[in-house]
Amino acid sequence: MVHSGSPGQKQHVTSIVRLIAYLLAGPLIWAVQFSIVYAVHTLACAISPGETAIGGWLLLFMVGVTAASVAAALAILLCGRRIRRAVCGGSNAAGWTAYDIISGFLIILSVVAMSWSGVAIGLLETCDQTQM
Amino acid sequence: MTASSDRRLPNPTPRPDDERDQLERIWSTPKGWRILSAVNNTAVGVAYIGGAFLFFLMAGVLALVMRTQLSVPENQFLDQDLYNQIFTVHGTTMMFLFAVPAIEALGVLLLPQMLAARDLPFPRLSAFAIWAYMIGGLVFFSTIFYDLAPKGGWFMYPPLTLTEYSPGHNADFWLLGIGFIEISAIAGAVEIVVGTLKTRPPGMSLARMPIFAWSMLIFAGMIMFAFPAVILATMLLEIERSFGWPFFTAAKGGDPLLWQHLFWFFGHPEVYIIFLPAAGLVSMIVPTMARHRLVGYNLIVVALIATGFFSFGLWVHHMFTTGIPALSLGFFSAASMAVAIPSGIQVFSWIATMAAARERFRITTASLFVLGFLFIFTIGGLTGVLVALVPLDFQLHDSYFVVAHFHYVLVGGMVFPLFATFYYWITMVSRNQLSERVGRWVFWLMFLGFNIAFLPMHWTGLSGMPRRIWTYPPSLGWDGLNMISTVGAFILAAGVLLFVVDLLRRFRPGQRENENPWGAGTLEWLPADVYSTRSIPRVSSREPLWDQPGLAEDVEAGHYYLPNAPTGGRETIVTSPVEAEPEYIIRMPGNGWGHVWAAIFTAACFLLLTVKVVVPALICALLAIASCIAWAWQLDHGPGKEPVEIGGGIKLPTYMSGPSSHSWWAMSVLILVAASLYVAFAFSYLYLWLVSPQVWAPHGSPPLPTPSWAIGTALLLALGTAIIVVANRLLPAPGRRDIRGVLLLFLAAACLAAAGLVELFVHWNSGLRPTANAYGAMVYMASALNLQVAFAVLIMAGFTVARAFVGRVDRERRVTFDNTLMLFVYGVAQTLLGLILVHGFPRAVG
Amino acid sequence: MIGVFVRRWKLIGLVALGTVALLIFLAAIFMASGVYNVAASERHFLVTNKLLAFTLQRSIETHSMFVEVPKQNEEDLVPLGANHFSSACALCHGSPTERRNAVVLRMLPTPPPLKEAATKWTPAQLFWIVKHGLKYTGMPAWPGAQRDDEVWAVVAFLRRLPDMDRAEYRRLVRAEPRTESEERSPLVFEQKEELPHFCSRCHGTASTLPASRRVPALHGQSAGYLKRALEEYRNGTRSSGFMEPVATNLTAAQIDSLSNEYAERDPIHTAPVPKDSRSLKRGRAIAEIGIRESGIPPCLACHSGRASKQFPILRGLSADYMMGQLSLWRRGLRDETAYGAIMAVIANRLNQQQIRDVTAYLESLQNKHSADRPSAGRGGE
Amino acid sequence: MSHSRPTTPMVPSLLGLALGGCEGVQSALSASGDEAHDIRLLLWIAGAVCAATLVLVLVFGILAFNGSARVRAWIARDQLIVSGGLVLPVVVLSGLLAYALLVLQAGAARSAFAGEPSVTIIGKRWWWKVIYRDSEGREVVSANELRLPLGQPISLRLITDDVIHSFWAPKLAGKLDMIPGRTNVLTVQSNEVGVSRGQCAEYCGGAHALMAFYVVTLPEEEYQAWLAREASKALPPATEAEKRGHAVFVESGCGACHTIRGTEARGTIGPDLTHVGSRMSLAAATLPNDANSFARWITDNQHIKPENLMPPFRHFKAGELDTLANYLDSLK
Repeated sequence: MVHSGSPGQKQHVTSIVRLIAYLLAGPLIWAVQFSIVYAVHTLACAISPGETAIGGWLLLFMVGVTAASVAAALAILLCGRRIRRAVCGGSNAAGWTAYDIISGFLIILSVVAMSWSGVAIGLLETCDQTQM
Repeated sequence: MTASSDRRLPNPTPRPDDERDQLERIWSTPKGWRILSAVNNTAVGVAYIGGAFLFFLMAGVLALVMRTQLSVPENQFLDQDLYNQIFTVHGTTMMFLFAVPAIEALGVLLLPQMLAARDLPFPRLSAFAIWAYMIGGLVFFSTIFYDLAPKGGWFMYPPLTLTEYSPGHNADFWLLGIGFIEISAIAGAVEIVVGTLKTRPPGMSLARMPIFAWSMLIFAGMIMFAFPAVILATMLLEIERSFGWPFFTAAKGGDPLLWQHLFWFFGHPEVYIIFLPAAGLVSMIVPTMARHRLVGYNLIVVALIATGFFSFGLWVHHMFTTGIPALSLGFFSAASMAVAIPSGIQVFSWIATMAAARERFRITTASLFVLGFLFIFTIGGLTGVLVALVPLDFQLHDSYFVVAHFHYVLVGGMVFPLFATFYYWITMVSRNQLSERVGRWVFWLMFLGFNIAFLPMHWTGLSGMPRRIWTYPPSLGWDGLNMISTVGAFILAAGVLLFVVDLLRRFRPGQRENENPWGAGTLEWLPADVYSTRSIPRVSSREPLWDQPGLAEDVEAGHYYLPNAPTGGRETIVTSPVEAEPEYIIRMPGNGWGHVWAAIFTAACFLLLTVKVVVPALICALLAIASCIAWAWQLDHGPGKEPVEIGGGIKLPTYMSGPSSHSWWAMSVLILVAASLYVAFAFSYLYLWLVSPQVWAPHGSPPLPTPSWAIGTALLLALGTAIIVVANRLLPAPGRRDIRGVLLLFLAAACLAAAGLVELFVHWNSGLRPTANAYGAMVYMASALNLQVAFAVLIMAGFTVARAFVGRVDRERRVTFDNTLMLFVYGVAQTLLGLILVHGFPRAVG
Repeated sequence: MIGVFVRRWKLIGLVALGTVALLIFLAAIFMASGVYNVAASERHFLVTNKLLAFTLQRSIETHSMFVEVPKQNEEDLVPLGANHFSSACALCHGSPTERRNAVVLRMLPTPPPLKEAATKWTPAQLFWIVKHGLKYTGMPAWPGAQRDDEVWAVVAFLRRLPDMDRAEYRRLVRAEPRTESEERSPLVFEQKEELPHFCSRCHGTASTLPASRRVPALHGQSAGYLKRALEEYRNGTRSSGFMEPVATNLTAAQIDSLSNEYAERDPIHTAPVPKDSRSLKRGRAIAEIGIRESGIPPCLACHSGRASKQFPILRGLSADYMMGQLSLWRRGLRDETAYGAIMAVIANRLNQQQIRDVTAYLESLQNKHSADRPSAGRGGE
Repeated sequence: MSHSRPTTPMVPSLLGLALGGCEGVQSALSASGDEAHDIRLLLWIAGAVCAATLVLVLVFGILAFNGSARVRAWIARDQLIVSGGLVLPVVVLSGLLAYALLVLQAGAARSAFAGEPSVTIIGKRWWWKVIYRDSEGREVVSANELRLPLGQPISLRLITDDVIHSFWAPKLAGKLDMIPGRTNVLTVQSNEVGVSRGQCAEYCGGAHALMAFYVVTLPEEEYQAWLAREASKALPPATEAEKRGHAVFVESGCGACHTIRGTEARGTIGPDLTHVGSRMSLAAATLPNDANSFARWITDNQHIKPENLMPPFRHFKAGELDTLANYLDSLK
């Protein structure tokens, strides 16, 4: 993209995009995990409903994705400020900023949400078509 | 002003006398019937909220009519057909014509004031959306009076709404009504995203934004991703109704559940789209009434963002009883649980803030409505948890329990905060406040009436009464409960009526006399006039009026930024999105007629299409496009003026292109909307394949055209991209006229359109027909969506050519060129994705 | 000049008002006095004549602007129009074989001969006149409410009239009287074997087809149905500008004997018309098994002749006639009677394609007497 | 709007009495089926938890407003928000979610135990076609009523002929939709002899409100006896009057849409009438089942249930309608 205007403007755009990415890290991981698990499960069950062998692999896959996502989210939570400095640049090395708090709590909420979908995976048959 | 001098104000010296007059002249609202041409947020915002409230009243009357019918079993007050129309119109009006527009209206009205901006960055766009919504909404609502109203429910499930089961135009009117709200919602989203990110006052970093601004930002973000799904769904439904492309017909490989997926992917976030801003309003009122900053500001932001996100993961919880695999239900049940937590955070934040009150939490009518909201919404949220438990939902779904639940959520979560807003912010637009004495009556009538009406419905539903039934037999245990609900509904209505009477008595358009009657801390309570605040302050906290003494006087005296109108027109300061440092002066269009005509002709076009009067509809479409062009012609002022001084030694340019400019941001938002529409389409395509792979090429349909066609189309797109790179280089230096560059731009646009047409041609030649099966319909739909973008690019390119002819496009004055270019690049990307989907996917799986 | 008006506007206004008041007063006196002569023997003044003619002309032109001329087979409509013309219009307007009655000639205005009507008026205008009649002229409006299809038959005839010679007209209206009695009173028939000549002019005889494909052949039709139909025409619950005038004066006994007469006849054997066999197959499915998904029951369940005698037998009826009747149902013109109400619901569920298919199929079946047809729907493709 | 139109009658209180204190006959709270039982327990527990939460919020709200300065200061902290708004919900909701999913899984296990569906229910606008498969694999067509043997899990195959419907018998189980192009299976088990009522729960246009049905639970032997009778052909008309009624039925073309097994009436558009006289109701639990209702339905069905597919038959001569109605009523 070509632009005139002040030289710093591209940084402004990237700075907000980076900030948003940092703030939304948790929910974004949740979204990816949710989409993968739901899509793969739906696809597998549509292709071969009632296949127990697939069921086993499917279960393993979904548990793996969920666990990996939770781990990734927790990793960001633990080294959040360092990551923010890397991603967003920025000063404020000392102390938690509002952005750190927001990002951190969003990760916690996302971890809860992902764990709950893990609970569902653990408690329910994979491709059971019938209701109750 | 002694205090101010030592705080190093940007413009410490007294301002010239005539500045205020100049501002007043520039921002003046036209008189008489010319007020229709007004674009200032204070003028059109009032019309917007007034229109939305009118729809609330009308849909409320329909609710009373329904409650009257249901008061006793076997009632003959309404007949079946009319009842079905009424509940459809009630739901549709409340959701689409009242709730979303009311929120947007508050955004238009309050946001600029809270951000101390002179106006939102695209005033005419707001005005256009408002007029289109008013015309379309009124026509839609009036169908109830001549038996043309839709009767498929506000959710319009096919196949009930396909021509076979809903002949006539009734269902089309629903599509018309929602079409307008789609337009105005997208326009609003553009406006609000750019407004909150780019027109904040200097110093108001994201972390200092008022909670309402946060909630509106998230609201707009959600619209960007939720509305495209329903836009696509309505397109598909109307195309199937009109031309018989079988997207939803199971016999031809379509699936009625596709509609439910698309509709609820929009419909569930929609609830939060309505609720979040209302919660944002509450987060503004509670601290004021407590005279204490919001406890847990950051957590509230967390709650807003989390709700906005998780709400996209619950759409299937409207489909728990459709028989999809249990594990899927489990996922969505889990996500539904997750969305409950943020609400808990907000509730406890408000409670904590109340507890933190200096002295004691003040009880005004506004705070009564907030407390009422807290009570009702908490119940609604908790019953929401019950509904989210899958087995429970098997019993509760589509019963009166759900009716009770979502009225608790929506009336509690949105209507009560709205009334609090009326009482709290009325002085923004009226010289008088509403009566606090009458207000108590209004509140208690509404609060008691509401609970009397809807609390029993939980039991009605558990006793087995389904929704959407116009009559019921006696002695099933529902009679008494229904009668109580009806009585409650009338009490609630009495409260609303009392409010309307008080409003009519006390409302006097104009500015308030007491600038800050509640002693609030945010910028909307600065002294203001039609031009908003006299000067734009630099803020250093979340509640500047509490933390920066003398702010109001200094702002009013013009000691802060931009106390005058240096460009001689409407303008405001654009700041950087994160830290809010001044970047440039945006020059905004004033009053005009182009957008009004565009709205009228758009409305006329949709209406005529609804009743299948095609030729006049096309003429209106052309006139609408012409009006848009006339309106857009006046924009893009060009650099023209030298940078201007806004105070504090800051000199800002008055023109900007590229990633800092508001138009670049608006275009980006629009492209995101288009992209999520196309993602929704890709989902639909894959979904239908999953449901009926047997109709997919090459087995169930004519074989795909040879790959060389797809490669050729891709090459055409590449050619267009190459051309546009050259075009960019050929733009003339400022002040010179050279149209070679823009002509190449047009050529590139033509390549894009040609790529779309080639696709159509080869599929037609392969013998595939859109009416044959769902696969054919999807293939042609891909082209339809691509051509739609190509058509927009062509028009924009033509517009750019026209401007280049008169020397209004060059290397600096290039916003028009850039916008076209951006949409072109997006169009190329979308068309390529379409090629992969249509040519690649069937080969990969076949 | 203009200045005068401006200065004196009050005076001018008063004078104008006074003049109007005076004229109204004089007119009132004139009417009250009874001086005006309404005698038909007195011709109009020339100027009155011209004004009336002009008004009439303009009224017809304006009102017929919104008439849409349907596309249809006019050839088939002409005989139908001719027969109605000969019984209902010719008395006043004359025909190629009859001159206008002397009594009629003393009417004011005198009904014009219609030989050249089609050159003077467009089809839309003719339609409007025939349908709505003309005030103060003695020209009646169409008797069968909203039966535009019938009006168009008369229009088709009128359009043919300019080139029509006596022989052709005679052929069209089958004006070959067989017996004296029929000449005298067309509806009285004395010999049991013969059907009344008047009915057969349109509905055909034992050896000839009906005058038009829009007219049902009645031979072998169920007596109960024929009786009901005539009664419905007579009491106005079934609307037709052709049949209502005919049925008005029938006695119950006449209706009975007419119905029985027709019912006992052998159906006319029509030469098979070449048809689209796929269409026939679809039509057969509808007629014999219906379309369950659309809630369309099989036609022959009721219309084979084995069910109630009140239901018409549809085998061998002309497809055009059946399509015409179905379109009347779909337009809501035949649901007044209890029987009509049954069919109205079903007719509305059929689409155009299905109507074409099923009527074509039903026509292709040869109607024999129901008694010797044990099962529905066998036979003739 | 309420001028002299005939009122839409529902099942009258007489039948209600026969049902034994009809309140609750369609209530999820008076469960008689396995699934409904499980759900009701879940409802009570989850409801109690929610009620407790509401009380908690109210207490905090009142304290925030009216408490002493110390209490208010204690409330006005970020910690409260985190513990009340985050920790508490996570704990409570985790428990509820797990419990609900276990209930769901238990239901799935039950349905696996039930085996192949033996009853097919087809949703129509606006009635239910019910097809039983007896032990010999024969199909027995009936309508607007579901009969179940006591205490046995029965799988119902749910499909639709037109738009989306939803099968809901609250005393038995939760609802499950009938969706074009799909087959859903619902397993129910009724543990109480008696009659309950169900209704279409998904809005299906027009007369959606008048699309109900009865569920009759019978002891196993009675059920088998009933099924055998239902599978048999219709009783031939016994009396002279019934014979005349049958003749009127045939003459009026009723067989184009309705089947009476054992006669030449083989229509499939409307409900099977072979044993219509033995059902609990007419017109999908809209009218009581007696001769008078038959007569009213035949002549006036468009007022009783607007937009239904049946044409009005009002042409009968004196006496004809009564004989027809009595004949239909005799089809036990």
